[in-house]
Amino acid sequence: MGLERTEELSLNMGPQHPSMHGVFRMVVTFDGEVITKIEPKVGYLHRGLEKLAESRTYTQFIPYTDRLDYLSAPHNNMAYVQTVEKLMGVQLPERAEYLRVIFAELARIASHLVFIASTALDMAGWTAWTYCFRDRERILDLFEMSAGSRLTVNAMRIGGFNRDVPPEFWPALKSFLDDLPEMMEEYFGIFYGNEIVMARLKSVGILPKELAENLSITGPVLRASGVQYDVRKAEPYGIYDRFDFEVPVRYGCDSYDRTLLRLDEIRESGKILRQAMRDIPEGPVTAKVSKIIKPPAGEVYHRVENPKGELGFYIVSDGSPKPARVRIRSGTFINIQMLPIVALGWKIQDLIAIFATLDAVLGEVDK
Amino acid sequence: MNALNQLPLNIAAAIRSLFGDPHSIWADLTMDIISIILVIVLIVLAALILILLERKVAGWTSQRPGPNRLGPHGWFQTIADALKLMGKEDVTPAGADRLMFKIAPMIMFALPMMTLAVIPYGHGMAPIRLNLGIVYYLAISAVSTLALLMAGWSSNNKYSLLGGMRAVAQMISYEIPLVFSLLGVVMITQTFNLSQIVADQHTIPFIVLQPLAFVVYLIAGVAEVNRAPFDLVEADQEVVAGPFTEYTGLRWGLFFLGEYGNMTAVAALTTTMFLGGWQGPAILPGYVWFFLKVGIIIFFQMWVRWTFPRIRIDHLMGLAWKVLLPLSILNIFLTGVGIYIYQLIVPRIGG
Amino acid sequence: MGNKEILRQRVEELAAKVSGEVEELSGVLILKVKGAYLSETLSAAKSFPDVPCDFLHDMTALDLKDHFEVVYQLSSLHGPQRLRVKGTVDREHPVVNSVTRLWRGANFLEREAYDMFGIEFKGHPNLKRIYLWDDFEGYPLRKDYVTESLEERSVVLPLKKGE
Amino acid sequence: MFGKGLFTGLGITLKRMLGPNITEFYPEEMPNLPPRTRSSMGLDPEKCISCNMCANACPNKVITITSEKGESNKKVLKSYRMDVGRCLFCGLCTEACPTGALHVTQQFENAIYEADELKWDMIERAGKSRGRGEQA
Repeated sequence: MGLERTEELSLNMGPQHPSMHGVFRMVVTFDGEVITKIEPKVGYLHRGLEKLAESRTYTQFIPYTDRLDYLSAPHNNMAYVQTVEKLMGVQLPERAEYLRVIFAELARIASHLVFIASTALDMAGWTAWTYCFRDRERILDLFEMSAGSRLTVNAMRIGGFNRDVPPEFWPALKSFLDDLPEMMEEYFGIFYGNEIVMARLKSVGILPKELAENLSITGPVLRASGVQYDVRKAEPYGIYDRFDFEVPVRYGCDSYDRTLLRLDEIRESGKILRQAMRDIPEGPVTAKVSKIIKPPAGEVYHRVENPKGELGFYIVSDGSPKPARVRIRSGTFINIQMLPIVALGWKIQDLIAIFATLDAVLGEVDK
Repeated sequence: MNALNQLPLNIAAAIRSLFGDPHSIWADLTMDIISIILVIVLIVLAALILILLERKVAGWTSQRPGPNRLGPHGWFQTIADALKLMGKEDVTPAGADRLMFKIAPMIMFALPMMTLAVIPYGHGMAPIRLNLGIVYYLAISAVSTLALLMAGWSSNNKYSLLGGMRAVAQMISYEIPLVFSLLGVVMITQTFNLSQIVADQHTIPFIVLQPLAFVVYLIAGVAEVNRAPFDLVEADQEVVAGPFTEYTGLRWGLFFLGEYGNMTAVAALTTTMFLGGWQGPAILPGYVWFFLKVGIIIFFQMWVRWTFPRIRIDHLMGLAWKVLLPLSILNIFLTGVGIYIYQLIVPRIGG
Repeated sequence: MGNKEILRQRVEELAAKVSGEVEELSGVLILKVKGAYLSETLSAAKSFPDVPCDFLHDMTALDLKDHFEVVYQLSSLHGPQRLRVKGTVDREHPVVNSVTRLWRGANFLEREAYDMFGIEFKGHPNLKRIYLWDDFEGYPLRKDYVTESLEERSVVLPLKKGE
Repeated sequence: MFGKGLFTGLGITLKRMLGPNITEFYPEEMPNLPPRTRSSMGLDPEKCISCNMCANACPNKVITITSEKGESNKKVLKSYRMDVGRCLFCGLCTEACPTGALHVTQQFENAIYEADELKWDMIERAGKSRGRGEQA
C-alpha cells in the first residue's frame, strides 16, 4: 500500500457565513482540514464611495465617510475633514482640535472593544463578547449625546465641529475612564488569560516583519510584527504631538500578539484621553470657513492612524465646489492581502482566528 | 418521608395488582411500556427545562435576564419554540442520501432513551435492571457518533461532512479515557450493575475515593455530548452547524432533543458512578436527590460552556491522548494499589 | 544635510535619468514620469541610498480627461521621507508594468485600479476585477462613465399580494 | 500554572451571574434619548420659509419642496416631502435650516411595512405628532 492521496475539498466560505465579519467571501481549498489555498473575494459591500464623492460637495461627503469603517466613524470623519482643511489651509480653534482627539481616541477604544468581542466570538467565547459590547455602549452613549448618533456619528465639519459637546459629556467620560482599568482586567480574565485562547492563538498565523512591510500592512497588525510605527508619532496630525503616550509594539508576529496589542492600545488611548480632558481649553469649536467650501486647485494626501490601519485620503481639487477625485486608502483592504499567504498550512479553526485578528471591517474593505 | 420515598414503587405495585397474577406476562409488559413512556417523558421534560435553563444561564452570565416574554419569566419559551419547529417545512436537500438523512435524527433521539433506561432513579427504581449496565451504557452512547456521521455524510453539504468527520475524530480520542475513568469504580465495587454501584456508595460517594476519575470523566463527558468547549462538531463559527446545517423543523428538533437527552444521560451516569446516585440524607426522597445532583452537574456544564471559548481539534486530541488517558490509567493503577493495601491491612486489624 | 535635502537630491538625480519632472506641492515631492519608466523609477526609489522610499503606501489612478495618471504614494517605516510618483498613461491603451514584484501589497491595489479605470498592469499575477463582477461593462471612475439617474435607481418594486 | 486562567474565567462569569442584570426592557420602558439624537426629522410648517436650503444641503436629494407666492410676495410652503428610503440621517438639513423649522426628533420607531410609506409628507407628520401632544 503506497501513500494515499486525499482528495482536496474546496469550500466556499461567505458571504453568508457566521464568522465572515459581514460579507467577506473566500474560496478555501482544504486537504482534510489543512488549508492549501485561499482566494479572498471582496466587493459585496461595494458602494462606490469614491465615485459618489465626485457628485457631492465637500461638506456633503462627510456623512458618507461614516460608512467606511463604521466601527470608528469619527476617525474617518477626521481623516476626511483634515484633508480638506489641509487643502484649504484652515487653522482650527484649540478646543476643536482637542475635541477631535477625544472623539478619535474614544472611537479607537470602541473599535478595539468590538475587535476583542468579535475575536472572542469567532472562538465561541460568547460571554466575553457581551462584556465588550456592554462597555462599548457607554462610548456610543457619549457619541449620541454630543453628536446625535451612535454609529454613523457624523460629528466633524470642515473647520471644526458643528457644536460643542453638552456639559454632561465630561462626567460621563470621566466615569468611563475611571472604570477602564477594571474593564480591561475583566477582558483579560475572561479572554486573554484563558489557556484555551492562548493555545489557539499563540504562534498561529505568523506574519514576519519583512513580509508585513512588503505587503504594505499598517496599523496594529504591523505593530504586532515588531515595527514600531504609528502615524500619530511618525507624522503627527492635529495636535497629537502634544500628548505623551507610547506606541505599543510586540514582537511575536502571531495572532495572540495581534490580539494583545489591541489591549495595549486601549490603555494608551485612555492615557491620551485623560491628558486631553485635563488640557482642553474653553472657546469656540468652529473656525471661520465660508458656507460654500471651494478649496483651491491642488492635491493633498493625508493619513491618520485608524484603529484598523492607516486611513489615507488623497483629494484632488480643481477649484470647483465638488472634488475632482477622492481616493480612499483604507487599511484593512490592504491588510487583508496577508490572509492567503499567512493562513496556508493551518486548519479551518486557525483560519477563522487569523481572520479575526486582522480586524477587517467590510465597510472599509469594500468602500 | 418513607411513604414519599416509596411512592413510585407503591404505584407500580398497585398497577401490577390490577392484573390477576401480579407477575403475569401482561403485567410485566404493561410495566415495561409505562417505564418506556416515563423515560420518553423524562427526556422531553428535561429538554424543555434544560433549553430554557441554558438560555437563562447564558443570559445571567452576560448580565441579561434571558428569555422573558412568554409566561412568567419566560418559562413557556421552549414550548413556543417547539411549536414553531413543528410548523416548519421539512426540507430534504437535493442530492441527499434520503434514507440516511431521515434515519439519523431518529437514532440521535433513540440513544438517550436507551441509556436513560438503565439508570437507577431511586431505590429499586431502575426501569431496566441490567447486570452489565455500564458496558451497555458505554456501547449505546458511542453510537451517537454514528448518527452524527450519518447526518453529516447524507446531507450532501461540505460543512456537514466536515462536522461529521470531526465527530468521528473526536470520539476516537475521548472515548478511551471515558471508559478507563469508569474502571476504577468497577474495580472497587466488583460489579457492572448500576443499582449495585449506587448501593455500594451507601457510606461514602466514590468522588471521595476517585477524584481523579471524576475529573477525567467530567471532561470526557463534556466531549461526549459535544458541548463547548468541545463543540467542534457543530462549531458554528467554522462549519456553520456541522451535521445539522441542512436539517429543518422537527428533524432538527429531534437532534436538539437528543443532544439534551445525552447531556442528561451523562450527568445521570456521573451522579450514579461518583456522587452516590439517589443516596442522600433522608430529608428528601431518593429520586429528588438524584435529580438535584444531575441538575448540579448540568449547571456546571452550562457554566463552563458560557465561559470558555472553543478548543482546537488537535488540542482536544492532544488533551485526550496525552493528558486524560495517562491520568485515567494512573487512576486505575492507584485504585489497584489502594485495593491491594486495603485487602492486606483490613483483615489483619480486624475491620 | 537633512533628510529632505538628501531626498530631493536623490529624486532629482533619478528624474534626470528617467526624464521626469520634480515639483513640490504642500511639502511633498512629486516625481512625474512617463508610464513606461514607472517600474524603473519605483525600483530606484525603493532602494535610494540613505532615504529609501520602501513602503508602498497607496496606489491609485487619476482621470485627467486626456490621459490617466497612476499615482504611487511612497513612504518609509524607518524615516520621514515621502515621495509621490506619478506616471502618465495613454488613455487609449492604458498599460503599465506591475509593481507586484517590488511590493506584494500592490496586488489588490492594482486590481482595484484595473477595476475602476481599466488600466492594465503587465506582469500582475491575477489581474481581475476586484469589487465589481466579472462581466461589468465600463470603468466607473473614468470621467466619461455615465451613471444612471436618481429616478432610475430609486425604483422600488411593488410588493405582490401574498408575499 | 495551567488552569489558572480557566478558573479566573469561571470566577468572572459566576460573579456576573449572581450580579444584577443591565438589560433595558425596551417596549415597557422607553429609552431616554438625548435631545441631539437624530432618529427622525420633524418639521414646523409655520416656521418654514421655503428657502430650499435643506434640500440643497442634503447629500442625497431626499427633500423636495414646493411653494407658491403668497400675499406680500412671501413664499408659502405648499408641500414638503422626504424620501426617507434614501436618507442618511446625517442631520445636515437641520443644520442648514436658518429658522429652525426642520429639526431632529427622538422618535425612533420608524419601521413600516410598505416601501411607499418611506415617502414622508412632513406637513402631515407635523399635524399628526401635534395631535399626539408631542413637541411639534
